[in-house]
Amino acid sequence: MGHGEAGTAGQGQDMLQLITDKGVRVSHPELDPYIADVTDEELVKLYEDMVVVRRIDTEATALQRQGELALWPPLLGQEASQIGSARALRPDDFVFSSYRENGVAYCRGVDLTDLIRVWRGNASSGWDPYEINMATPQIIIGAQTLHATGYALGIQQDGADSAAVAYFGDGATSEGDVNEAMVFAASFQVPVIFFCQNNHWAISEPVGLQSHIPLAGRAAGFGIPSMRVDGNDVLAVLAATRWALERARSGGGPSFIEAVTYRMGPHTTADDPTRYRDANELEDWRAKDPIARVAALLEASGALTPAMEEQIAAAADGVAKDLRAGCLGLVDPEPEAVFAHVYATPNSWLERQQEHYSRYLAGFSADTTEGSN
Amino acid sequence: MGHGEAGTAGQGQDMLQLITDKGVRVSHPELDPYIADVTDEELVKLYEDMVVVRRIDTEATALQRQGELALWPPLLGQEASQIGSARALRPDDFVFSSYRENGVAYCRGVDLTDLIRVWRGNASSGWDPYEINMATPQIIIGAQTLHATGYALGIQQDGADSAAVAYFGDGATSEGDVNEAMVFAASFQVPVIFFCQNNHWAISEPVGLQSHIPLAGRAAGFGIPSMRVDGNDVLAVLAATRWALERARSGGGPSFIEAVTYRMGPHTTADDPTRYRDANELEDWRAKDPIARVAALLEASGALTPAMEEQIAAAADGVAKDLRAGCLGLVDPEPEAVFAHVYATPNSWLERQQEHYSRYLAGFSADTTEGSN
Amino acid sequence: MSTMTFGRAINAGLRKAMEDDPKVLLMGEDIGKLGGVFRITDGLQKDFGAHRVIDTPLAEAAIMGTAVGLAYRGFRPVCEIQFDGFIYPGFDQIVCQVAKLHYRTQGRVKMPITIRVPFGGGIGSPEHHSESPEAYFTHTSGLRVVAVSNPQDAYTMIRQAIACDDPVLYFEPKRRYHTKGEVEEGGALSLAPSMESARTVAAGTDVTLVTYGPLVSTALDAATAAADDGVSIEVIDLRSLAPVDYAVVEASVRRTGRLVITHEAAQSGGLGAEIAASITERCFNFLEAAPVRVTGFDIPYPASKLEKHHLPDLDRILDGVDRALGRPNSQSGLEG
Amino acid sequence: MSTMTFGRAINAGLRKAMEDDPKVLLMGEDIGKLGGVFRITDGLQKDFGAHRVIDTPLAEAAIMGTAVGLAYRGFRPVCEIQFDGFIYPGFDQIVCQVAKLHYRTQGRVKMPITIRVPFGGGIGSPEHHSESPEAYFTHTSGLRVVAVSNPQDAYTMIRQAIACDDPVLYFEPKRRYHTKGEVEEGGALSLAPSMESARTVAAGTDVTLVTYGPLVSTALDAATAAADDGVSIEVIDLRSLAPVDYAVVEASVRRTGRLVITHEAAQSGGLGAEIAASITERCFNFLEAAPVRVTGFDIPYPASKLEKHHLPDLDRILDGVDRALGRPNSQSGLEG
Ligand SMILES: Cc1ncc(C[n+]2csc(CCOP(=O)(O)OP(=O)(O)O)c2C)c(N)n1
Ligand SMILES: Cc1ncc(C[n+]2csc(CCOP(=O)(O)OP(=O)(O)O)c2C)c(N)n1
Ligand SMILES: [Mg+2]
Ligand SMILES: [Mg+2]
Repeated sequence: MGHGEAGTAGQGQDMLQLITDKGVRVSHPELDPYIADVTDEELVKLYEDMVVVRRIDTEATALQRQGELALWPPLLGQEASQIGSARALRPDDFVFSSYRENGVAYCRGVDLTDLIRVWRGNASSGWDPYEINMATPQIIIGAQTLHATGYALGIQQDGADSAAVAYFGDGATSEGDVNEAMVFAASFQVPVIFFCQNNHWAISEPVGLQSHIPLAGRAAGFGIPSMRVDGNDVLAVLAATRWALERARSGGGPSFIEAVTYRMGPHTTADDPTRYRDANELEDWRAKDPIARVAALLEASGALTPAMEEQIAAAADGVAKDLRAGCLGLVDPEPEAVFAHVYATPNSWLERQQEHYSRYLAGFSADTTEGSN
Repeated sequence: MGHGEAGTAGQGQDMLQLITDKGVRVSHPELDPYIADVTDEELVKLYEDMVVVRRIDTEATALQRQGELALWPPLLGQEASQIGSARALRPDDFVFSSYRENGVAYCRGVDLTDLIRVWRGNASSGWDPYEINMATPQIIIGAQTLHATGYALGIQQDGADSAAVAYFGDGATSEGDVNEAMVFAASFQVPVIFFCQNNHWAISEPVGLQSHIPLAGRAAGFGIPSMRVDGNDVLAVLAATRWALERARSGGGPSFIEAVTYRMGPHTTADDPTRYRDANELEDWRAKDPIARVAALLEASGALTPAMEEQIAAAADGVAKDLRAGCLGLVDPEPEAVFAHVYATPNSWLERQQEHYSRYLAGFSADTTEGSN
Repeated sequence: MSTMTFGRAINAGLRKAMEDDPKVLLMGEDIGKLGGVFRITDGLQKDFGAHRVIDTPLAEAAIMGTAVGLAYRGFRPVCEIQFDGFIYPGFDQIVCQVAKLHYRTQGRVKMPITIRVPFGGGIGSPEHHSESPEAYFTHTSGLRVVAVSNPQDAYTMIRQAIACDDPVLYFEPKRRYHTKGEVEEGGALSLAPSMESARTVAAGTDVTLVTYGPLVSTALDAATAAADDGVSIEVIDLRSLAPVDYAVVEASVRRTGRLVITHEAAQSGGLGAEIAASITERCFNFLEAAPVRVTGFDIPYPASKLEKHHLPDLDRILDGVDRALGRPNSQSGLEG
Repeated sequence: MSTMTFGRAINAGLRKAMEDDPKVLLMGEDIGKLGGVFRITDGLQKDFGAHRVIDTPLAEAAIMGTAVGLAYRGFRPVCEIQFDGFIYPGFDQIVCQVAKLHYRTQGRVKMPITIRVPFGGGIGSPEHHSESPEAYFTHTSGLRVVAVSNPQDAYTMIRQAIACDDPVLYFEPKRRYHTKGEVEEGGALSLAPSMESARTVAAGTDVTLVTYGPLVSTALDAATAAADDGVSIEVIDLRSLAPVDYAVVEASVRRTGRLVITHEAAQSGGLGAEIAASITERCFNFLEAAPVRVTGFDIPYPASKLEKHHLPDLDRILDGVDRALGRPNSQSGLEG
């Protein structure tokens, strides 16, 4: 019953962990080597990152409730998965994500206002992908896994030692694209990491509808080694990502990581999870909070003091303030933006429509007897 | 490294076998029970089936070479995979196949002329799917696996104990559809059998381009149990299919069978395999011929005599003759057939076009000064 | 007769179809407990069971492909595509299987599959949530395509689509889901107007304005506004987009001599082109001006703060009417 | 100048593009050792290596999606779709990613992807091997679509498509692969006629006949045949299907007053509708008759023994010309 070279570590109940729910550091022979160098100071930094992205998330959710954003997809509960993985990357790695990876974008160095642009409805993408080496959010479920695979093929062709990372959800694993991405990645042995955040829900559908067995097990069938880690354990996620990156950088080909976590909020601010899920489930997962357990661990060792916590919370509030200011400061796009950049080169069909529309708009200013658009 | 309940039997080198290349009957604890009841007489019937479908295949190839068929996709070398699996089925099971499963269609009881209709260019499908409980050949690679899964969902809803069988190739395993079919089949636990004929080639692409690991391994990642059998061993294929059918009929859900075989001919009569594959490879596989080994086994036990072999060959020639006669007797479709059955109910757009075209055609008979269509 | 929202009317129609025929089943993403992201299937899983209202894994090709298999076995699947922009992974199964199987099998295998697609913009959503992909399907032989514009049609036509032995794309104008209207429930389908007939929703003499789905109510507003201005617009709700009921459009254009077509989809290659071409073929000698198209631009659907520029609205429709009339007050000038 | 087949000309153009730019790479099914089922990429893997001429696993969505990723990294992928009918599994990636990424990212990410599609019928093949899906793409904003009709254009335009910073669907009329023609190789692309310009391939005064791809040579035959009959047909090879070079068509129709469009794709919603609508908008006062469409029927592509009935041929084109001229010898009658 072996599967060639590709095996899955952490299947079944024994999902890999380095920090327990209660904040106790446990050791794991496979993961430990990958985080042996992580100092308490660095762990505090990871804690801080998680606090900040949660604060960003709370602020954005508030902005949506206040009508300043059209929509927001909260990451609440998934901070460790996003920070642990993103902080393992180098600047020259390239990320392809879905809409929910705002924590990853934060780590990549996104400008806060850019983070919010799409969700306010100002633009279809917020930032320049080449500035932070991260593609803008993908809405078509799973499509980005193929982009990451293609990008990784490009890395391979260029002889570089960077990696491409595809972030996607548990629901996405059912899409043909994600499975085809594994076929191509395995066939070409390209440096791509399939990072699946199993947050247990795809809108209203529980992960068990997508698969009866752990998602990490999917990869072995494509000849891709995988790890199944506690996605609420920032250290375990960091270690797993380093494992996958090491494989990628050394020509070892693709890897698959299932980060087992939980979407504590709604799917988006437009969703009402009380319609489909049990409140008890949420309570159970609150007890596994990714931030609380690191705090507990660091507090126990004295590496994190109440004063530091306050300082970090204040810093996070500062970020939230900046986010809000950036959001409210966004100016509406000009009408011409509707026509800009459809093509890289001039297009006669579109030029005609644009001229026509300009004339039409101009007519209103000339003739004020008709209502304005 | 376990994968939940789903395991794969026959991975790696140890592909399951009951009759060796040389025609020696070996036993296998997992398979033996499924064919314990197969008498020599029945094995001779399987031998005969294989001889007949090979003869059909040769005749059809000849008809194509002689310009009587537009195209033909030979099954040469895959007789055991097709006969062993199809003979395990009941009439009320339903088959969804690709273009190459002419041996399966034969077992389902297809009219010989119906087998050839598509390849002569007379129609887009040859037979009534409900008459032999087999869909007509699917050309879009992998698409039929979803149809089989949906059909199996229907079986489940009806509370029946039949099964749906999807036949597809090694190349097809890379298509999103096939992987999505496994997702749905596993999620709903429907009575479907994924029967993959790994004939080592997808046109010019070797199976290693699609997957570095055995294809049967793919299934476990979806939580679907699989078997990897010698596809040139008709008994092993029969046993594996019975195993899968037993699971299906008893509510055990989907199964996956990889039948490891070889496409000894070209992809289709339009293909030239010398451009991409080594003649030695073909020679190696000739030594594993599915028919020769059963013949050797049966001859050794005296169950198959030279006289019987002659009789069977003669019967096969008879079938070939009927096939040829049916082919040559096919009358070209009438022009109106071009418009028939696009819709089940009247459609104003099409009716207008049809009227227009009838008038146009009628114009030629009225006015003979213009060239005829 | 009762008053209900558009969304509720579809729900009621689905319920009736399921009651009438045990072979009808619904499948899609989040249609069960959640009742769909728009709540169109609200309560149906509870009442008919999880075997008849099936939450599927997240894969549109598989939704369409398994529907094909179910149809093979005699079921009548009704598939929900969550948003217009998510239909494309299922495109291959729709175009190569759903549309072609009846023809391929010379009528032996029927594909009575209904594909429900909430479509169109105006709801302030991000990319892929506001598209109008109908022209891809109206150009696909073997499919029927309808778009509904009011609760009564929504109710009746979902029943007709499900009862139809051909595959039907059923487009729902999502921004009208909360519009209310009178709906007569029940009733024999044989007595209802054919799903394929167009309907004149406002009589007029100067210009024929053809549209469907979300823009029908905008077109009616335009007709009202134009009337104040002394222009009489005849508004036709196509209802069926493939085939288009050209008889109704033709008869109108023969009277008015002028045609304006409006839809949200991009102009080039949109349904408006097909209608303009066909009506020109049929009424060339009656036309007093070239048919005018008032449509979305040839752009990907823009960010929501820009959608008001993309979507035809009352003013742009009236401008199109002015162009068709050759009136100098056209905002955009008369050069076509 | 050398004489070569259509297929060979594409091969030479691909070779030149690969020599000129190391970022150009080819990907597709069976394009390596086999050289593609039509041998269009024959010898290229041998000469450029398996890293630049990539045999991919059998999955069209992945071909398109990995091409997107390669484009992100600065490559210029040229993807071969084996046959027209196999493009649909890749439709989602084409429509939602290839077409939209430049717009989505406000021009930051370029998608210089060329998608080669052998298209059209007339080769006696089974289903899915003879389709003309171009209208799905001409209606998709963000894509450019071209169709080539002769070896010289095939050579030059594949180079132009690859050099273009926008995604280009490049349609190859597979039944003309063995047609021979003179090809001038090399040459600066800046000196070649724009990929987007239409070309008048036969001058005429009575009717404008517009077509592209495989039917250009049929249209020329029709013009020759009509000349014997005293009818002067101007034939325009569109070359670019999106955008269409309407200036050239418009100028011609202003002179002839009559327009016939012919293509193999189904009529309803086909490119012919777009052209008829746009030319009617632009030249209404010059038209002496409604534009006529001579096209494939609204049917799935039929079995090969029936394809002669489906495909427009010389006689059907001439019948269309007669209709445009209002001539009583039209076989199909004058009722539009
Ligand atoms: C192709 C496609 N189908 C459907 C949708 C609608 N949709 C948006 S998010 C979502 C659920 C995704 O779940 P998962 O992959 O687990 O990611 P999560 O939202 O949990 O992060 C669905 C069905 C979509 N965006 N794209
Ligand atoms: C979607 C799609 N893509 C491409 C093709 C062209 N094609 C026909 S057969 C074939 C190879 C199939 O290989 P495999 O699945 O191994 O089946 P086999 O032919 O060996 O029986 C290809 C690429 C197709 N028919 N459909
Ligand atoms: Mg999820
Ligand atoms: Mg094969």
